[in-house]
Formats: sequence, structure tokens, C-alpha cells
Amino acid sequence: MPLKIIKTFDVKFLQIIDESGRADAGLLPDLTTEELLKIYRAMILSRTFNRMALALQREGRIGTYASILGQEGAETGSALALEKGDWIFPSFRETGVFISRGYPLWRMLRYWRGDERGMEAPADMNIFPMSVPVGSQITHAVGAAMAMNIKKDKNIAVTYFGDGGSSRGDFHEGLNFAGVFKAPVIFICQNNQWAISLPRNRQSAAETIAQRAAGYGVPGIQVDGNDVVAVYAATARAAERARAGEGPTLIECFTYRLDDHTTADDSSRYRTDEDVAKWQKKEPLIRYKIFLENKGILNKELDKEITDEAEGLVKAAVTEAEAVAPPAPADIIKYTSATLSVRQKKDIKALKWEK
Amino acid sequence: MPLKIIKTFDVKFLQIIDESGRADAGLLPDLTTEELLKIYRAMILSRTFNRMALALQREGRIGTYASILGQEGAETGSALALEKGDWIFPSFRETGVFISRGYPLWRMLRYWRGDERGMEAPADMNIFPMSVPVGSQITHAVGAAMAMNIKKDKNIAVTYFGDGGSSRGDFHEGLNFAGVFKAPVIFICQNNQWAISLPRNRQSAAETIAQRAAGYGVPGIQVDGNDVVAVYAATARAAERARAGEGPTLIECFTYRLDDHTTADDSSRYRTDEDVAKWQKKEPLIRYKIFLENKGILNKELDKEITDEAEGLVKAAVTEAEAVAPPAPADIIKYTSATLSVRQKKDIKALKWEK
Amino acid sequence: MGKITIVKAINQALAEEMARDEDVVLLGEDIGQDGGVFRVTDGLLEKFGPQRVMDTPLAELAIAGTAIGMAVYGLRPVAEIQFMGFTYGALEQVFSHASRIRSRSRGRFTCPMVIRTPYGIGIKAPELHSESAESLYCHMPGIKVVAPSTPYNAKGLLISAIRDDDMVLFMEPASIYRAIKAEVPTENYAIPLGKAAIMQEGDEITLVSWGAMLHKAMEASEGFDCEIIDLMTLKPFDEEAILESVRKTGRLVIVHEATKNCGLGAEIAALVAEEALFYLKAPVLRVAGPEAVTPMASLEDEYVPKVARIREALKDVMKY
Amino acid sequence: MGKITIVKAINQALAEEMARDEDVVLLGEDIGQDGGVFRVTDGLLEKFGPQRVMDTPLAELAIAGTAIGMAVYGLRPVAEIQFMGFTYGALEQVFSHASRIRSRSRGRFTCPMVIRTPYGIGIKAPELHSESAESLYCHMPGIKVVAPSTPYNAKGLLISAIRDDDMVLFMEPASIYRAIKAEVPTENYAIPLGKAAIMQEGDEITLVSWGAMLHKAMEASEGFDCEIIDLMTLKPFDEEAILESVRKTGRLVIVHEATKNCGLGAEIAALVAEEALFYLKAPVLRVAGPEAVTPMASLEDEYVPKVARIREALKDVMKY
Ligand SMILES: Cc1ncc(C[n+]2csc(CCOP(=O)(O)OP(=O)(O)O)c2C)c(N)n1
Ligand SMILES: Cc1ncc(C[n+]2csc(CCOP(=O)(O)OP(=O)(O)O)c2C)c(N)n1
Ligand SMILES: [Mg+2]
Ligand SMILES: [Mg+2]
Repeated sequence: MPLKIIKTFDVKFLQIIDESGRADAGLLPDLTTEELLKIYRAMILSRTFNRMALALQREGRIGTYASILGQEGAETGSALALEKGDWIFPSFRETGVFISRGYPLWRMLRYWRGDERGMEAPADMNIFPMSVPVGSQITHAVGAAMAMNIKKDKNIAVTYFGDGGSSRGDFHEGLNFAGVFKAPVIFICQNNQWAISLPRNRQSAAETIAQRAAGYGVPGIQVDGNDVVAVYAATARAAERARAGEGPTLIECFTYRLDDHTTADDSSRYRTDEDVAKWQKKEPLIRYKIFLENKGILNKELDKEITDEAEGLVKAAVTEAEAVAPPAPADIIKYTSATLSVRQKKDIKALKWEK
Repeated sequence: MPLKIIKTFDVKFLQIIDESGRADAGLLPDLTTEELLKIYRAMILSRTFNRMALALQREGRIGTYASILGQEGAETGSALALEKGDWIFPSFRETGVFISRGYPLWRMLRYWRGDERGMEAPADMNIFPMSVPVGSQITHAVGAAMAMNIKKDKNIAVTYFGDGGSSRGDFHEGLNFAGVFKAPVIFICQNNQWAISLPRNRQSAAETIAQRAAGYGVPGIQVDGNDVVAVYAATARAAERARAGEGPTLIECFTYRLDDHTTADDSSRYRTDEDVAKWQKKEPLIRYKIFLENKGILNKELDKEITDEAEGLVKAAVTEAEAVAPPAPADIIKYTSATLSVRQKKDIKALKWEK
Repeated sequence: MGKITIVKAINQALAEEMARDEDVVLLGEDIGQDGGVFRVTDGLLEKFGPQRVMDTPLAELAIAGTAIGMAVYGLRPVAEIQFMGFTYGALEQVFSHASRIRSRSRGRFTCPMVIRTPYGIGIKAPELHSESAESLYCHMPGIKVVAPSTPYNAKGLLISAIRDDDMVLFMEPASIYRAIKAEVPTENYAIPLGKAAIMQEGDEITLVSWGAMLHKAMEASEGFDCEIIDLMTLKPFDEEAILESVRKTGRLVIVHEATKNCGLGAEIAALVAEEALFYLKAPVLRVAGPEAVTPMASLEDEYVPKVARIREALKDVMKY
Repeated sequence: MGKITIVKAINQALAEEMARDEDVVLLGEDIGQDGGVFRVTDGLLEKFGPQRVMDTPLAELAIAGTAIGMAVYGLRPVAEIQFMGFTYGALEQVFSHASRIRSRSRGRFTCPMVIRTPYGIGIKAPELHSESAESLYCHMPGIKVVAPSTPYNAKGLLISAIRDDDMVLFMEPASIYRAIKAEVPTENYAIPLGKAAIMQEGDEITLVSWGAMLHKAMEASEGFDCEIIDLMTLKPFDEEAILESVRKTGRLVIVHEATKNCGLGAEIAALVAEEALFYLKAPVLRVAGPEAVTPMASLEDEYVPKVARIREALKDVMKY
């Protein structure tokens, strides 16, 4: 009885396509050529949007922007493994998730211009507005998932957060609720190894974030977040579990933030070019492209077609976004609640926002 | 590379004296007869105080009271393993910790009468007032421990909380900070298997709370909380680590709340007498007494002496507590901050609390 | 009809709304098997099952956060936070999310949820069991705040709160949970939010209060010609009712137990100082808690406004 | 002397106090290597080392909670919360602990700590980067709230805040962090908390503001005979300065950017309605944010009080 081991846990790591583009055949999910190309298209569109958004920011045509460069694998791979009816609760660095789900690009641009209308998701798209307070969206996904159980819907909920987000109480309380209520929810931590200037090893003394899952009786796995297929496979498996009533999963996508934290940041203050260069070589598109080429799915021509198409879509979105009339000041008040209060009517009048 | 195990964790359980009073000689800490009796005295005094407090509550001589019956092992064992200069950050169910540290009994009674003066610790006793918002004291201990590092003091900080408290974000953020800053702090979870009416298995889907420690890069252990010697040994070991600069430890004391949650609770609404009876047999004093008797340290006479002494101390404390003049209303305002504001002076005058 | 307590009236409102609308669900600590520490949810687990009456782990942030997730998904969650002092851990969820989701998504997502919580001094419970923090919530746009004072309005207001399409904080006066018994219709009825009740008409002083304090105000008013207004909805409060009354009486006394500074009484006084200044014959007096945190049990009766203090204020304004 | 910004003035105050008292330590997100997202703590890590300038994990509750632990242990921690909107996650620690530890322990433990946080609209940052939540904190007894408006008072007030024996919330006006450069003594000096500054004497209108809005108020006052009061300490605020001025001018206009309802302006108006009512010649006007949450960047300039709106209010009160 005395000092005995009562439980043992393993922490697993999944990679399917390695940095050189070689795939582990035994682990490769069953994806058709079309599906594989869909993933590629989403990654290219995400990257193209990201590049143009950064350019627009430099020209003052949008505000502060949070680049996703290097994280397209984690975002696209997870988003495309879900069903249409599933609900997504993102942080602010999931542009690739929005794009993979088919979110109107012009709305994304409006959002980054500081326009609330940017986060008005189309009626048939269950994607929640970006959450700015880090980690605070996690419990929303858990609650939605609990509601799915109550309503006996077959949807699942997915929430995204960063390595920084994993330090917040919201993470803990959310995972614990999800475990207790066996909620159909997937927790996707984009561990991009930085929270603004704080490196991952000073965010927590634990070596992985995945190993936290055991503390809630929830399965957890660390995935190579720069391997889009591994992320896809892990998410698909977690979704399957959730839909089968087996409860939540924590997926840690190990990736790297290649750009500054946002356009308001200067990462040279806290990290070296060499560090970034090392990760540049591991970024998700390089290996996935080689993989597709080796498989004979992608060639120069098709690649150009896909890239051009993406450019076209983003350019059209820029035009569309910039053609939108500025928001009406009265909207500040009008969308506060379902009905206007006496005070709000007085305000609208006093501010001369309406006659 | 693909799906591989990158880490493995064990969860350990420590018991030294079993329910029948048999000790594991190899694990027994090196305690003198005097020290062993000190522990016994503290347990008896705690239990005596607890019994009398419950009686006083029934007579309306104190207010709502939270019984510690069954938890004397966890409280006394941990509190006595610490040094005089160490800092304690308790919840509201650590009467046995206060008592083991030598806290004036009359002050405890004043506290339960609803008098703030009850939590004015003697100047040489670093025990923080009871914290009522569950779990919210955890980060205070971590901060104090960080301060100890900064000031290069050799003290350590200890915080207590329940199984319910382990569900709060404070637990997560606190353990994570402690891990990152290698703070000399011990987290003692009194898992008494209930949070008011919520049984432990619905507080979390994880089988132990100790297994959470790995998620912060912190060592954790589950201890038989009804084995005072095991708790002592585990705490002493954690204190040693902390003082040696090796950082925090999480200790889960597995115990059982034998009484109602508080005197305002009726536990028959949510648990059965049989459940309680089962744990009654495992309570900490039974086995410790047998252990001491078997060792020839305790006999009937000495036991009576110790019990009588405890009775005497508590009775004297009751007299002392009841002789204290009621608090002055102006104290409500006067202790708010170091200096009185204009508004506060107006209030004191308007309320005629002073001329 | 039948004479029932506020506890029972709230229980009725919950049971009726849950029977009427299966999207109404409850969550909170000890609300199931135990029936809530004040027994407000007694019997509801048996009636509606564990999927609609959810005992949660001890985590207020998550109670609020998961309620938000449920609400945006299409349920109408009613969360219980065991005491108002423990809502502080949920404030970020309320302030950064529940209050802003409609605005943030331009109406695509809404957050029809209720947080019920007992508030106020008077039950001699431990620290932080006696908070009266309404003004924190009243300051935040996008949410409503309600505080009933009788079994009748407790039931009707809670029903409206549950049906409201935005978040409502429902503050239950713990000190009178069981102190008042009154006739309450057994039928389902709603009392509109945002409207105050004139408890008594009068010509010389407008006396505004809510929740447990209302009863002290009423007691204190004896012998004075007071128009007594029970605010009921604290946010948005019934500005017109107050202004109209003050235009008639020219005197205003506000009673609340929260500390005076930046309390809701300040907003009421400021409104009058802006919109009805020249009707005022006397200074606007607030009888409220002093500048100190709520004390523990042995001094709590000193902290909370006493009837005598209210009478003094009424006398004071009558000097003008 | 030398002309410096508010950012630099705060940096100086921190550096001087850290040099003077080794118990002064800093903690927060990105305050070390990065020097803070606004560079307020630039260079302090190099100067004082990682034990006194602590980059923390991303967790506001723990930042506040550990600061409390440090303070009771004997340090004087100055915590940075990156934006005021993110202090909401730390409210329970402030409301349930920092503000009550002295009272709860009858003086045995105290909590001398500062939380610094940028506040307010004007930097076109994402949502929740523009909050002005002073009234929440002002409502809570046991803590102080300070909001500087110039480099000079930023330095002197922060020095006092650090030396104060209770918790002080120090709100830094982000929109003018770098907009104003002014002469600031290189010596160490303290500006007492609780005292307002009369920025300009005047006879016809008392104009009260603080932080970034003070400058708009001053601009708007041109052509009016205003007595302009910079509140500086918002809790406890300088009641006497306001009352004295209103007794002279008979007119009061308050300008703040937080939403009007239950904002700090309400308390100021209520104070005057109670203690100086009969001096008032005109309604008390509050020029404040409308009843809505702070919008995102493209509408933020519409939300925040404009100079023209302040002028209108000044004109309005002069009609009486
Ligand atoms: C509660 C909260 N605190 C601070 C911030 C400011 N902030 C924005 S992003 C960020 C770092 C986030 O790191 P991480 O969670 O790893 O996400 P990443 O930016 O790497 O995607 C910080 C500190 C915030 N938005 N919310
Ligand atoms: C934040 C908070 N929420 C709720 C409560 C009410 N409450 C007091 S004790 C308790 C249960 C605590 O359970 P646990 O942490 O296991 O400690 P135990 O009572 O078993 O010692 C609850 C819900 C509280 N005091 N604080
Ligand atoms: Mg990150
Ligand atoms: Mg417990």
C-alpha cells in the first residue's frame, strides 16, 4: 500500500508528414485528391489574405492586424476536419480558420478596419466573433457543447486559443466543465511558442500543454501544428469521439509565429532572426506542397492556378470591403440590446445621430 | 517519429499508517516521542475545539461554523511540518491548522462570532485571515513565495484549499505561476470528497487532483489525508524541496468531511448515513491512537491528561472570547485604509459613531 | 392564490418557465440534489432532470461562461451564483462578453441568459455573503439588472427576465427571502422590465428604494407624505417615474444598502440634478452604506441603513 | 528638467522609486525584455534585473493575486495590466482581497500595491483596449483610484501611489501617452493623493474632468469663464475643491468618456445635489459616453465626448 504508483499517463505526439514532405503511410488519413487540394487551396488563400492584409495595414487601409504566417497548417487542417453545422469559438489569430470555413473575406477586412459588421457571420455559418480577451472564449465553446448535448444535436463545438491562453483560469475551468459534462468540444491550442514577447518555456514550467488534459480526465495530444495532415487527422478523430458522445479532447498544435505578434509589435526586441529562420524552414506550406507534388496531385500549373485564384479572391474582397459605407454612429447604441432604453433614445437624440 | 510517446507521468499515493494503525517502518519519518505527542495533542485540541464550537453554534453563541471533523490528520500533519517563520494562506476549513500553529483559540471563536478581530493574527504568527471566496487565496501564497525568493528569505508559503477549490481558475493560474517562478510554496488540497453537495467525482472527471501537478511542471502526490504521519512526511519533504530552491509541490490529502458542510447545511439531502459511516471508521484519530499505543507512547492516563488539558484550554478560550467587548462600529470604517478620507469622516459623524 | 415567500415565488417562476419553454435550463453550484443553499431550486431536479438542472463544479467564471455559450447556442440558461460576492469572479464574462455579444456580432448572436444571485446584508453569514454590488452591473451597457422586493414582483420579474433577449442580472434580497409571505397568483404572469412601481402616492417627498431596503423605507415613511417608488428594474431604471414624482414633490431621498460612493443612488440623484433641478426644494439625500466594505456579522446591522436613519433624512428634507 | 511624455514620466517614477526602495518590484505581461507594449517599462529590466522586473505568464487574476501576496509579505509590487479591459479578470482579487485585507485582519496585514493600466479610447486598437472603467473601482471602499493628465502629475502621482499603504489603481491615459510633452523635474517628487488641481480659475462654470478628457475640456472652455478642475485622484476625490468651486460658480459640467450611467460623474453630481444644491444656477450636465459599450476603432471617435459637445454643454448651462 505505502508509496505506490496509482496511475500512469503518456503524452503522445503526432506527426504524419515530416519537414521534408515524407509521409507516414500508416497514419495518413483517407483523403481524396479533391480533399487534399481543398486543404491546399485553403492554405494558399489564408496565406494570400494574410500577405495582403499586412500590406493594407502598412498603407493605413486597415488597422492593427495579427498575422497568421506559419500557422496556416494548424488553422486549415483543423477547420476542414469539421462538419458544416459545427460551432467555432476563435481567438483573434484564426484568420485561416475563418477562411477555411468560407467566411466572407470582405467581412474579415471590415473587422480589421475596426468595424463590428465584420464579425456578423452569415446566418448559416456558426462562427463566433473573435474574442479579444485572451482565453475568455474557451468556456463559451464548452457551454455551447453542453447545449448540444441537452438539445441532442449532433454538432460539436471547437475553440481555439494560444499558448498564452492556456495560462488563463478560463482554460482550467473550461476543460474541467467539459470533462464533467462530457461536452462535445475540441480545445485547440495553437502553441506558436510566443505570447507577444514571452517564450513558451516561460509561459509554463510544463514541457507540453497537452499533458494538462490528464488533469481533467480528458484525452490530450500534441500534434505537429505545421503538418496540416496531422492536424486534420487529430481533429477528425477528436470530432468523431465528440460526436459519439465520448466527450472533449485537447489538441496542442505545436507551431511557430513567424511574424511579429501584430503589426503594432516589434519582435526584434525579444527574439533573434536565427530563431525565426530555423522555423521558417519548418513552415507548413513547404512540406505540404512537396507532399502533394510527390503524390502527383500538384504541379506548377495547378499551383499557379490556385495562387492566382486566391489573389483574385482577396483583391475582389478588398474592393468589396472598401466599397462598404462607413458604419452609422447610431449603431453603437442600437445593437446594445434588443430594445432601446429611454436613456438610449435620449443619447441618440442628444448626439444628433438620428432625428 | 509519427505517433510517439514523448513523456510519461506517474501519480503516486502515500500512506504510512494504515487504517488499523499498522505503520510502514521504512517510510516512517524520524520523529521523537515528544514530536509524536505534539501531533496527538494538536489533533485532540482541534477535535475538542471543533466539538465545542458546534455546541456553541447550537446555543447561538457563535454563528455559522464549518466543522473539520475527520480532517484533523490533514490539518495537523501539514501544519506541524512547517517552521515558525513560514506563511500560511488558509481557506475557511483549516481550524486545525490555526490551532496547530498555536493561534489564540479565543480569536478563532471571535471570528466565528462574526468579529473581524478574530483574524488579527499575533504579530509573530504568519497566518493570513481565512479566505471565504473558494480558491481565491491560492495566488496570494504564490505571490508571498515569490517575494520570499526576491528577498532571499528562507521561509516558505503554504496554501490550503478543497476539492471544490481545485476547480477554480485561481488553482490553475497559481500553480502555473509557482512553476514558472519556482516559488517556495506548497499547495495542500484537502480533498474531503465533497463541496457542499457536490461529490468529488462530479467536481472533476480526473481521478485524482494530484495528477494535475504534471500540467505545470510541478511534482504532485496524493496522500492518505487521514494518516497524519503520511501528511507530515509529505509536507516535510515538500518544505525541504521548497527551502532548497527546488520550487512548489502539490499535495492532495485524500480525506472525508464527516459533518455537514457547515452548521447551515443539511447533508442528509445529498448523501447517505452509510457513506459517512464507512469513512467514520477511517478517521485519523482512531489509527493514530492505536499507533501511539502500540509504540508504548500513549496510555489511558496520558490520553486523559491530554484530553482534559484540551477541554480546559477550549473552555478558557470560550470564557475569554465571550468577555471581549463587542467591536466598535467605527472600526468598520477605520480599518478600511491607512488614513480616513473626507467622506469617511463625514460618515463617522453622520452615523454618530464618534463625536 | 396562496401566501408564499420570495423563495417559493422564484421557485414557481422557474418551474413555470421551464415547463413552458424547454430551452430554459438551470445551472449552478448545489442547485440540484441540494435544491440550492437557500432551497430556491428545490424540487426542480426531480421535475426536470439533470440535463436541465445542472449541478456544476465550483467555478463561477465557468458558470457564467458556459451559460453564455448555451445562450448563444439557443438555450435560455438561468445560472445561480451562490452569493453576489462570488459573482466578482464572473465579472469578466459578463462585462466582456454577455453584455457585448449582440453588439460585437451586429445582432447575429445574442445572449438571453439570467444570472440569479442573492444579495445584501442581514443573514449573518460569513464575509462576502452580504454584498450589494448592483451599481457595478448597472454601469455596464448591454445588460439589465433587476431586484424584486416582494413575492409577487419576484415571480413576475423573473419570468420577464427569463424571456428577455439579453442578459439580466437578477438580484434576490436574501434577508427577506422568507421574511415576507404574500398572495401570489398561481398563474404565469410577467411584470415588464424597466418600469418602477409606485407603492404609495404622496406629495411631499419622493422616496426611492428597491429590494430589501424598500421595506425599511416604507416603515420609515410613516408620518411623512411620501411617494414611494420601488425601482424593481435597476438598469435601465424608470427615469420618467422618478422625474415625474420629483416634479411633484420637490424632494428626493434614495435608500440603498450599497456603499454610497458611486452607488446607484448617485445616478438617480444626478439624473434629477440634470433634468429636474429647479423642482427641487431640498438637497437630494442618499441613505446608504458608509465608505467601508460590508463588515462581518457582528457589525452588519450597524452598516446597513436603519429605519431611524431614513426617518432622519426624511425629516431633514422636510426642513426645506 | 526636460520635456518628456507621460510614458517617460511614468518610466522615471518607476525607476526612481525602484532605486530608492528595493521593495518596489514590477510584474506583468511583456514588461521586461519587451519593455511593455507601450514601452512604459523600457530599460527597467536591464537596470533592476529579472527578480524585480517580472515578465509573467498571461493571467491577470494571478498577476493581481500574486501582487497581493507580495504586498502582504512586505514588498511594494507595481503590477501592469496591459489594458484596462483586461483588468476585469482581476476584479475578484481587487474587490474581495486587495480592498479588504487591512479591514479583514484589523490592520495586521496590509496591501500596499499598485495596478497600472492604460485606459481610454483613442488609440484605434481592437475591442476592449479602450475601456474607461473607473467607476467600478471607485465604488469599492479600501482602494484608491488615480488618473493623471500630464507628464508632471503622472510622475508625482505614481510616486505617491507606490508609497501609499493601500492598493492604488493607476489609470494611464493611453491616447495621450505620447501626445503631450512637458517639463518634468528630474528630481523625485510626490503629488499628494486625494487633492484635485485647479487648472484655471474662473467664475461662471465649474468644469471637472481628468485624464485625457481634461485636455478636451480645456480646449472647449475657450471663451467661457470656467474654473477647470483636474480631479487626478478619482477615489477618494477632492470633494471640497468641487464644492468650493460650485459654491462660487453655481454651474457644474463634468466630462468623462465612460458611459454616463453610474459613471463617476454621477457621484460628483450627486455630491453637489446633496451639499451645494442651493448654489446651483443651472442643471448639472455630464458630457460622457452614451449608453453603449465602447465601439471598435471606426466609430470610437463618435463615442468619445467631442470638444463641440462639451462646448454645447457649457453654452447650455450659461443659458441659466
Ligand atoms: C486577457 C488579455 N490579456 C492580455 C491581452 C493582450 N494580448 C493580446 S495577445 C497576447 C498574447 C497572446 O498569446 P497567445 O495566447 O499565445 O496567442 P498568440 O498571440 O500567440 O496567438 C496578449 C498578452 C489580451 N488580449 N487579453
Ligand atoms: C467563490 C465561491 N463560490 C461559492 C462559495 C460558497 N461555498 C462555500 S464552501 C463551498 C464548497 C467548497 O468546497 P471545497 O472547496 O471542497 O471545500 P470544503 O468545503 O469541502 O472544505 C461553496 C460552494 C464560496 N464561498 N466561494
Ligand atoms: Mg502564442
Ligand atoms: Mg471539499
